[in-house]
Amino acid sequence: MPDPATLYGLLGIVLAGLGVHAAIVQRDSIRRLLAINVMGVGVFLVLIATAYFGPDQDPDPIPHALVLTGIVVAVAATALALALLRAFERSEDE
Amino acid sequence: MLDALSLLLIFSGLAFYLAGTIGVLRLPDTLCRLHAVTKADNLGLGLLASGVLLQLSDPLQMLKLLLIWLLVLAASATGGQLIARHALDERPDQRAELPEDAK
Amino acid sequence: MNESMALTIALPLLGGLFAAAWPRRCVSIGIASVVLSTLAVGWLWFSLDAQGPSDQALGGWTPGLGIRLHVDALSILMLSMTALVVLAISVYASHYFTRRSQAARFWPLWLLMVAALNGLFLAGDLFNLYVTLELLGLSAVALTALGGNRAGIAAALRYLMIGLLGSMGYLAGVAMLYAAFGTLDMQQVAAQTGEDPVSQAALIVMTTGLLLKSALFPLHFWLPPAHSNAPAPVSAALSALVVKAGFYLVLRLWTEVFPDTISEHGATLVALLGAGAILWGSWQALQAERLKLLAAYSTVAQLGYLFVALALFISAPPGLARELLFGALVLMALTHAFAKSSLFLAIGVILHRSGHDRIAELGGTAQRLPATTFAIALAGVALIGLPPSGAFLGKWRLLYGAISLEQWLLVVVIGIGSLLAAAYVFRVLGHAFGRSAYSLQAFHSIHEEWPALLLALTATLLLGFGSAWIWPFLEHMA
Amino acid sequence: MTEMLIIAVILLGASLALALLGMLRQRAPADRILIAQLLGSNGVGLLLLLSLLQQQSALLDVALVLAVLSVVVVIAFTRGRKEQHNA
Amino acid sequence: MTPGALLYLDLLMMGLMLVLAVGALYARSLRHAVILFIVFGLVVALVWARLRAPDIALAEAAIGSGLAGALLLAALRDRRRGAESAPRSPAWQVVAVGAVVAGLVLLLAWAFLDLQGERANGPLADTVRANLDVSGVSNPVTAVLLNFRAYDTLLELTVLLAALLGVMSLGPQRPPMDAAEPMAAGLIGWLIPLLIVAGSYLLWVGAHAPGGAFQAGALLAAAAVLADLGGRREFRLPGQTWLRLLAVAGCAVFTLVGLAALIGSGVLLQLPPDWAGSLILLIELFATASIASALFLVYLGGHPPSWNSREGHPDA
Repeated sequence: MPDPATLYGLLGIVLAGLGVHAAIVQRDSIRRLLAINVMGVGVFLVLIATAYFGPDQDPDPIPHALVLTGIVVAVAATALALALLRAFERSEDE
Repeated sequence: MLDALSLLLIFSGLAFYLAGTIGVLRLPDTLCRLHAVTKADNLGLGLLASGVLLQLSDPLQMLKLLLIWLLVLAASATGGQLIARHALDERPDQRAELPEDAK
Repeated sequence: MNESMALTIALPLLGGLFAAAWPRRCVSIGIASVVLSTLAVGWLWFSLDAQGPSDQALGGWTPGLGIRLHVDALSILMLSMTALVVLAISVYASHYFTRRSQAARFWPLWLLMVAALNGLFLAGDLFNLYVTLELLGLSAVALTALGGNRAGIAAALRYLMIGLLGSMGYLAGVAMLYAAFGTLDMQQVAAQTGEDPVSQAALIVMTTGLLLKSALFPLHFWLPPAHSNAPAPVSAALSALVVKAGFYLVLRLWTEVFPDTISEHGATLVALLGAGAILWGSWQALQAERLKLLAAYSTVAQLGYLFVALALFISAPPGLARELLFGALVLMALTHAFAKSSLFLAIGVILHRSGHDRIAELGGTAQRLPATTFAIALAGVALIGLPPSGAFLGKWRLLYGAISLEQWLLVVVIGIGSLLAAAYVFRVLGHAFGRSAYSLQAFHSIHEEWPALLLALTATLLLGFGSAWIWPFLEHMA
Repeated sequence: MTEMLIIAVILLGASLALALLGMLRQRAPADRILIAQLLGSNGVGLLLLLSLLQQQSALLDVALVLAVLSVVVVIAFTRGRKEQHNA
Repeated sequence: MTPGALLYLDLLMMGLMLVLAVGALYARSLRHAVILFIVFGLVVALVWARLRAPDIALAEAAIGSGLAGALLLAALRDRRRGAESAPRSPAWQVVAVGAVVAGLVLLLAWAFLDLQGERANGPLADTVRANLDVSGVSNPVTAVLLNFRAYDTLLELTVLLAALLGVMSLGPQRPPMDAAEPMAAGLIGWLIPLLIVAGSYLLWVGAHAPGGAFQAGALLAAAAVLADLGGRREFRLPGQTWLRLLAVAGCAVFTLVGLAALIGSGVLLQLPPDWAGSLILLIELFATASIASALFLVYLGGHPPSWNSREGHPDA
């Protein structure tokens, strides 16, 4: 029976790949941003999967802390990107 | 005995959840689906939560569980209304099928 | 020792916070914290000289559990380079952003960026590097967009997306390494990497991400618009320092974390890409119609030299050639930082005084702005790699290494690149010394012109003559 | 008990997945918004069962936050559309 | 018992994540893509809970799905109808990029599978547990975030601040919305206090159970965002200048505590074990306020209208 950590880790890698692909292929900025965020979730999933040792063992807290940091950084970057996009679209009107 | 009762509650909750899902899959238009989801899921969650409640010992956690249920109940009632209105804004043709006072 | 290491990061950080909280005083807060953090770097240099390379475990926790800062010859050289370039740009910027609202936007972000650079050069922990990379990237992007013009905002947006993609790639590698080795400390990871699949996969994704961030051809496409549309002081820092951060990380990873993983093929690939960067960047610089774009493409080419040197260094067998190549690499990186920041600041002066930076219409600049034109000429000497600049010695050693490794293709490319560089520099100077239709008065402004001139002098004279003393320092510390 | 809980969790997960996939076939935006509502109620149920199964009372907090946030998302959705109509 | 049977739940969740991710990335309509992304975030939160990571489940629901969703929806609202959308790349590019990325995915997957046999069984997890009683808190994730790897967390707060400074330098914020219709306003009216209570609870509980400054800050920010969605931006909030100062204060207090430790012990951020608990509480209090105000200001998307608006490029 496959280990859930392995399965989720592989899924994380696939999600990261999907994100990279869409980030390159899509031209719209919001779509690219979604892609980068999905890629981030993929990487986080790899980390959390490695921290998981089964249903009745405590997980490794360090990857959890790293992912928490990563989530905040990702939302900060998303906010900055959206503000840039808004400034860009506003400059179109002028 | 307690376990059995709690399982009974949990599984009857599940039945409502499943009924809601079938409703989502089979019902023809947005408003009906909305109805199915909110009603069935609220009952489902209520039963399931009481099943889980029987397994808890900490009163604080029980309170939390109650709060969660009330929250979902109230939220889905109002939220459902918001979505319904939204659906009507999207597709005014459905408005004609409503009874007069709901317009 | 410990104090100075922490202070080089904490002082600009605290300065940035104060500048953000107290916009009315942001210029004096900014200058004060830049000066103080330069002093901290100086202090760190002296204690390093006395004690040799050393570590600090932050919070007092053993590395692995906690985060380690690490300082050695390479990092202190990078820190000093950053401190001096930042000092010069800061003096320039204090007179560039004249409106209070502009200054209030510039200084906090600028100081946070300096803190990120210092943190990056001192980091000894793979995940901490990710956070500093993001801090550096986000503050650099925000600074790029400060000009408020449409092209600058578009360039900043693209710069941000590319940067995020790059750092996510890097983080994916870090995740793999943690999964395999259970630690994030660079030394502890380095002790376990080898030719196993995880090390190889991590090396590939981390390097690709960082190459994207450091704009190695053909991943450079985002750099020219960003560097040529930012305000002058920001352009100077982006070209001189921020792209170097990516290069520095590749250097650290290849030489220290993955010494047994990196293969001949990988090094060859990077050398070829570097060669492509030299040719393409120089050619585009020659074609450019605006000075800022020229400077930006010149950065693409100069990064090519750095990566060629790095690739040769990796594939060289231990011995004289290898040591020479490492020295070449460091010296070229330092010289480029000073020369390119000088060039961008000088272009900023021209833009400010004549309202445009079209190369074909530079006539009369030499009469009107003699000091600035002199700075451009000196920076040009360093970019071409003529004596007595630091780059001359760097390139000479690079050529020596390439010849002794029998990499004839690279020898030819380096030659062509230098000729192209000479062509684009003399094209600019030719126009600048040309006559103007109307009479002009010479203009001098200490604050505006001197930072560029001092940086250019550092690149050509100080690093040229001082390099004799950098080699033993590098060896002594290694 | 544990076996039955596992079966319950799987059934609830299946119900959630089926409903989500069913919603995805629908074109109307309101149906997509309904997904958030659905995740609120089904996700909360799933978290409650998981908290028993994994003996993690913290999952109750997660359930609470998920319940609140799914309402916030519904409000953000519906408010967003109104604005566009007025514009 | 058969924990292995949970595998079916895992497969369901994984399939769901894949479908939602593909939908969010490639849906025809941008609006659908954004909605699917938000739903994806909610499902991811469930997966974190399944993988015994409740701290992250909380953060994902609040930040990754909730606030990021609010940001994205606001960005969609800014776009005029039909202003979408740059064309997608030509088919050959889609395939070529797909092939390269598939290669990378296979490489990583191969490496990941290769290490599963000899996966390091969390050697650091034991070290964390061994040092937990001198860290000042008993929730291991909080201990890592605010003591063992506090430097990362300090820089992370700074990243958020840098993004905020960038956002504020880019132009004026969005105009406030019209007041919400009575029903929505009623809902918002009782959700806000609930969010505030839940946020405070998570901050308080974070020392010994999942929760902490980030989750608490995100919930408080969500309360402010809700007020804004209801058309009441200034709803009993301190003024925006104060909010900005609060956003700075989190980093500042953190840095100052770190520097005080440097003066006391010669090591940056070395918290004395006796004091660690209270110092962490102090840092967390300010960090919560800081995160909440930074996230809210970032959501508003610019500087307040009272500020001097755009000024020209000094180069020009």
